[in-house]
Amino acid sequence: MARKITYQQAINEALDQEMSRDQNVIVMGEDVAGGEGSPGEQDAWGGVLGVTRGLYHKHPGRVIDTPISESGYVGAAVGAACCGMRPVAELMFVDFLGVCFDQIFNQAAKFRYMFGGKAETPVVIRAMYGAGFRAAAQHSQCLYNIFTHIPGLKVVVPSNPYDAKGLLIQSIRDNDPVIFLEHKALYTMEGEVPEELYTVPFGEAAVVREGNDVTIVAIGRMVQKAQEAAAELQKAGVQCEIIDPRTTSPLDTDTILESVEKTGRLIVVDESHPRCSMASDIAGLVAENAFASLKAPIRQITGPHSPVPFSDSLEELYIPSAAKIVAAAKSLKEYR
Amino acid sequence: MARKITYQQAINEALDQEMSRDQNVIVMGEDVAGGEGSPGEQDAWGGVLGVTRGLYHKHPGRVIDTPISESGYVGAAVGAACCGMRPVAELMFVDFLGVCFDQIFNQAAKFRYMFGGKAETPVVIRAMYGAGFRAAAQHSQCLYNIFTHIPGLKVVVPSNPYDAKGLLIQSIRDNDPVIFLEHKALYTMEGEVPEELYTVPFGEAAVVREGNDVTIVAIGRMVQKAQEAAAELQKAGVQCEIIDPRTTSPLDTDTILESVEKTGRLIVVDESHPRCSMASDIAGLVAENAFASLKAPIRQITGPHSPVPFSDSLEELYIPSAAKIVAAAKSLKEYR
Amino acid sequence: MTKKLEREDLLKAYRTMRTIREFEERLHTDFATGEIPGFVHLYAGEEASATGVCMNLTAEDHIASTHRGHGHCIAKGVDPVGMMAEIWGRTTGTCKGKGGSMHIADLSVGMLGANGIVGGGGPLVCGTALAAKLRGQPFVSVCFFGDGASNQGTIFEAMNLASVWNLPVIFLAENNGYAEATSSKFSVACENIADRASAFGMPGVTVDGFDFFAVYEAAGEAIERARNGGGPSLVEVKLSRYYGHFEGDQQTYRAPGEVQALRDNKDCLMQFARRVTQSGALTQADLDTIDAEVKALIDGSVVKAKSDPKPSEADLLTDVYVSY
Amino acid sequence: MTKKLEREDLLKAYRTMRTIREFEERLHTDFATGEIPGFVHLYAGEEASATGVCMNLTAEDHIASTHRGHGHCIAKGVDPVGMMAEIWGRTTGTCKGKGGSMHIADLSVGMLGANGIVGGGGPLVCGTALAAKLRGQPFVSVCFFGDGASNQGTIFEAMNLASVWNLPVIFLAENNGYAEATSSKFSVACENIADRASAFGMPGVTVDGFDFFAVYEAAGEAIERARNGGGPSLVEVKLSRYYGHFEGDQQTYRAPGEVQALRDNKDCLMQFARRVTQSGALTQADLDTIDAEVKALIDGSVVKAKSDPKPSEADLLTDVYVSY
Ligand SMILES: Cc1ncc(C[n+]2csc(CCOP(=O)(O)OP(=O)(O)O)c2C)c(N)n1
Ligand SMILES: Cc1ncc(C[n+]2csc(CCOP(=O)(O)OP(=O)(O)O)c2C)c(N)n1
Ligand SMILES: [Mg+2]
Ligand SMILES: [Mg+2]
Repeated sequence: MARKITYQQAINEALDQEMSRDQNVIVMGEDVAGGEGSPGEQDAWGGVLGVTRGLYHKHPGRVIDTPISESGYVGAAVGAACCGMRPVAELMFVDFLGVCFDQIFNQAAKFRYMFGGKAETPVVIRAMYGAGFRAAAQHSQCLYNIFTHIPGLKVVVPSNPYDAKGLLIQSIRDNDPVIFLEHKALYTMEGEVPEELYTVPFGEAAVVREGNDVTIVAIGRMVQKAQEAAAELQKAGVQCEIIDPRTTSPLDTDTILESVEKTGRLIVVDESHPRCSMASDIAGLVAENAFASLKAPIRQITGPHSPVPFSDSLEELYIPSAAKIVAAAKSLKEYR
Repeated sequence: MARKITYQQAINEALDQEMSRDQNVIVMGEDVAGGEGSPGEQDAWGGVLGVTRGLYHKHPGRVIDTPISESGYVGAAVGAACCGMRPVAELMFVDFLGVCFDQIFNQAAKFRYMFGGKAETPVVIRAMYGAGFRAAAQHSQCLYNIFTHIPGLKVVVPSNPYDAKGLLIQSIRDNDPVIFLEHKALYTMEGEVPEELYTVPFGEAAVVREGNDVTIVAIGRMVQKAQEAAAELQKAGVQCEIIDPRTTSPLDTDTILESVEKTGRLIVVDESHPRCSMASDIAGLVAENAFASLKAPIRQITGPHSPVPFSDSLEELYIPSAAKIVAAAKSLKEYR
Repeated sequence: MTKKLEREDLLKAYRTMRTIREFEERLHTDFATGEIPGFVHLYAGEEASATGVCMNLTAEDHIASTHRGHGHCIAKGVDPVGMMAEIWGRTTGTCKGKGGSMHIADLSVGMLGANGIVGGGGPLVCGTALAAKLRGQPFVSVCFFGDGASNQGTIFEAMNLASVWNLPVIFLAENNGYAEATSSKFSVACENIADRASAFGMPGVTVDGFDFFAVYEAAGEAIERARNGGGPSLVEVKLSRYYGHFEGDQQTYRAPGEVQALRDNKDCLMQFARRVTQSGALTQADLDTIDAEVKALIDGSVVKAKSDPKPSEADLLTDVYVSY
Repeated sequence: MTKKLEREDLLKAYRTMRTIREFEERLHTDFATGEIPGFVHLYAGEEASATGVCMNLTAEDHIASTHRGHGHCIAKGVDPVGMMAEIWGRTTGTCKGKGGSMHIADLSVGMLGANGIVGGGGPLVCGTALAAKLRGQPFVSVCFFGDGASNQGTIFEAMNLASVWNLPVIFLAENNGYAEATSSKFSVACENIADRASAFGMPGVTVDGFDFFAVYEAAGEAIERARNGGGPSLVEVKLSRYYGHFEGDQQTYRAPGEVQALRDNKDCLMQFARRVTQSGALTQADLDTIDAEVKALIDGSVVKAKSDPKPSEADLLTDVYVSY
């Protein structure tokens, strides 16, 4: 598997291959079909950053532009899923959940339970998240915490091209509603990705790096930061184990707990705001279930309790840095 | 202060007195003015459960009915707050946040920061939350976690009539956007409430009961369950300290940490779903900042990771019980 | 032209309306005893709407309903016995006791669910209609919603979306004059809800919702157009609910005598009975037989519901996901 | 009748339009160098809309804007020097560098903010208008929104709410034919956005958005009506953006030559200049003077922005709350 493609290409390829395999898979969203009704080139766009580009011509009629009516079309995706389609709806920026959240959390997420198990809602909602684009407070949020809180949803946060493809294919084939979140700063990341179809299962964390001193659980793009930090820490004699949960719901609690049982120290790195976050979620998990193994306080490294600032000078301070992870790991190692 | 009134009356009184004091205070929501345009009795309703009843006649023109357009009127409240009004918008059930969340979390919550400190948005959004009414999955959620996650919002969860009045007055006078959550099962709770105006400050937890063995932090209605459990535990020789944070954002971290430093044991009781919850938030706080004092794992007692079921038989199992708290406290006390 | 109603159709229509009425009247009585849990929003008085619409539909067509969903469910073919058990919170209920009155659904008969969220159904039917369209199937979808819901953003968005995508959707506005205690004269900024159709490039019509035949015809026309690729329509039916917004509501916001006058002069069952017996299409005996059968059915459903088991701890965490 | 435009008014209108144009052209040039951070949505081509509307407003009136907000800001009186600094992410910016292009706001001149959420402004202006109404003040509020935004639930809800509450709000639809790459012919299910007014019981009108005078008159009429308690209106202006949805967009979805033809034949500044010089109301020298002054202003703003400081760590956590 020597072929390298980007995270963005991996997502496009997963959509393309799944659409070819299963006629029930459809893609809908704003400009995903390139701009319906416009007089110029067809498929001019492919969503705002071009992720779906090319699908329009390959899968006629199944790549569908929408008006700017997120409740309308996300709900339509949910409804279509109820009768056996496998819609992939693009929400562009996850920050826009506020105009369509009801259809996700009160409708899609709850149907199966409320209806006594008599519904399946295999819808996928793709959205971009994360800071780093100088896109300011309404286009830079993480918000996976909010989805993770909601029973009935599954939440996927791939950190690399391989996982992006395999997890997206799994998302489409999965019979529950899935929120698939793509960090915009990862779109250009390259990695080895098999050409064939494959799935990465939900609820199975990746142990990205093994080590005995400190466990670092990192979400999405933060896996990169953790790797930078681990390389640095290696030089200082601190061996990090890095765990990428890949899905925040379901969460692979076993892999996390086993690692902390080995290392006795935990850092959680989560780009989102700190309160009621994945960082606290995992910290709480470990404080309850691996307490006896803990040799030091659990450290949460997150973005601050503030909106995401615009200016690059502030945004760089906002995003959790490798340096912060390094400092935390060292202090944990030295903790007595 | 011998007068006893209910939680619901305390809320009504706070609104009434604040409206009398400050002409900028207005109340808006569905049926809060009793049913605009209807031919029968005026002020027939006062919101769906009658909480605002009577205000309509006392404060002519300032108790305002709305169409069923939550984005519209919640956003209007936000806009009015931007020019100095102090609107109290009623969202009826907090479960409806999904149809108006954008106006809350991307608009109201972020204005001040995005605008470089040049805006104040003193809006209050009142909503009912919680299980116990056989109201099923779309009318029984807690969701304070979601608001707590969002920087720029303050989140208030009064557990008794005294706090309900004082915290609501504080909410109205506060210059930031406040989410004021009323547990529907507490509306009939009676308690001593002063007739005069008073405020309960944000970010100051109440130590509801003192004890040396186990700290129980309980949110909203769960304070009652903790008290039941503590009485039971007392008999078994376990002394509980119960902390009611009263506001989840800001959170009085000092009081919680000091208590755990004393007891060495922590249970968090949170009616909401477990993932990315207040339970995990407080567990994470303590695991990071009072680690050295901990003598036992931190226990989280929450509703399960499932929607709220309808049938009373299931809903009773769903809601965290005093019995679960008792069992957890005993096991912590015995933990070696 | 909508299909002419034969004897069998008329019997079915009457049976459906009577079943809804009996179901709701019985719930009204039983609710007063305090035994029925939760919120119950009764449809009594509005039977001609659900029935007139659903008589044009098959099990492959979809409907989305509201908090006031019992009538839509029964008209679409959901089993009233299961519904009653559901409302009583029993494992034998349509949703195994997990949903209750506000969430009764049965996808096997194209019933997408009552909905606790006002306006929630609008987007959903765009999806079921889209599925039919993409698959080349002649199935339509109907979204029932109230006058209050007509002001919810989801409904507006759905109407535009259905039009833009040229979907086989009927937006069926049940204008009963009130949303909770609030008058539709206040909350809807235009004269008739049907006037909003033109804003979304679709035909709109307002009909008398006490008249089964008027509803049947108007909905039938819209449904036929949708089935034939003619796109969405907005159909407004004007009608009234006999009981409060939910059980317990004293309705003091209504004019004194308002409901009684409607019951006496406009009642849909009364009008239907008069018309079919006067025309000779059915006899009073036909109707009496149905009345008796329906009464027995509903009585039986209550007896069964009361004695059926409630769900137990083992059920609490099942069916959150297909797999997790 | 809207106020007759005197010489000073015409000079002001021209200066406003020219300032917007110069501001946007300069951003277009500078963006290409890669120095400007984030997303920038340019308003060039649409100047007559913001200017024609805001010439009818005072600082006590409010406007809500969109992601394409620079023009609305300048027309409402926000200082372009602060705006430029904001877009460059400097502490001297209108929002101290924390907001950027998509969030420029200045409540001191009634500018409620550009908005990163399409349709976000609709509800907000209902609030500012309600405040004015409750206080008995003659202030109006204007919500600018695009053809794409016209399909967002928030806008529909706001139109109904403004009508139901009889608020002094003008819904100002800027129909530039595209939402990102998607045509308004596809996304808006009726012929003109203004056709939607009747669904909300308000007057609606469509005007040529390249013609400052047409916008000024139509908006002026609606604003005067609102000021006098006559309630909300929907005003649609048809116009075009010269640049891509955001900087970087190659606009291949547009017809070849589409923009050039508009620039050559319809440009609002060109039309304005021709009309005022031909009528003798202003001279070419008047306009040239303004052009030179504006150019100097914008040049200066860029020089200043580039040399102004960026915010530092001490600023990261300030102004999240008034107090916490
Ligand atoms: C989004 C949302 N807002 C408010 C409510 C509370 N609520 C339930 S029913 C109802 C009134 C609905 O009125 P209408 O649409 O006219 O239907 P009707 O009850 O008359 O059948 C309201 C406000 C809700 N369930 N969901
Ligand atoms: C709720 C929401 N959905 C989608 C977007 C992404 N978006 C930003 S601008 C835009 C197009 C807006 O089109 P229109 O309203 O016509 O305004 P224009 O850009 O033409 O000025 C879209 C889809 C957004 N910012 N917010
Ligand atoms: Mg109604
Ligand atoms: Mg546009």
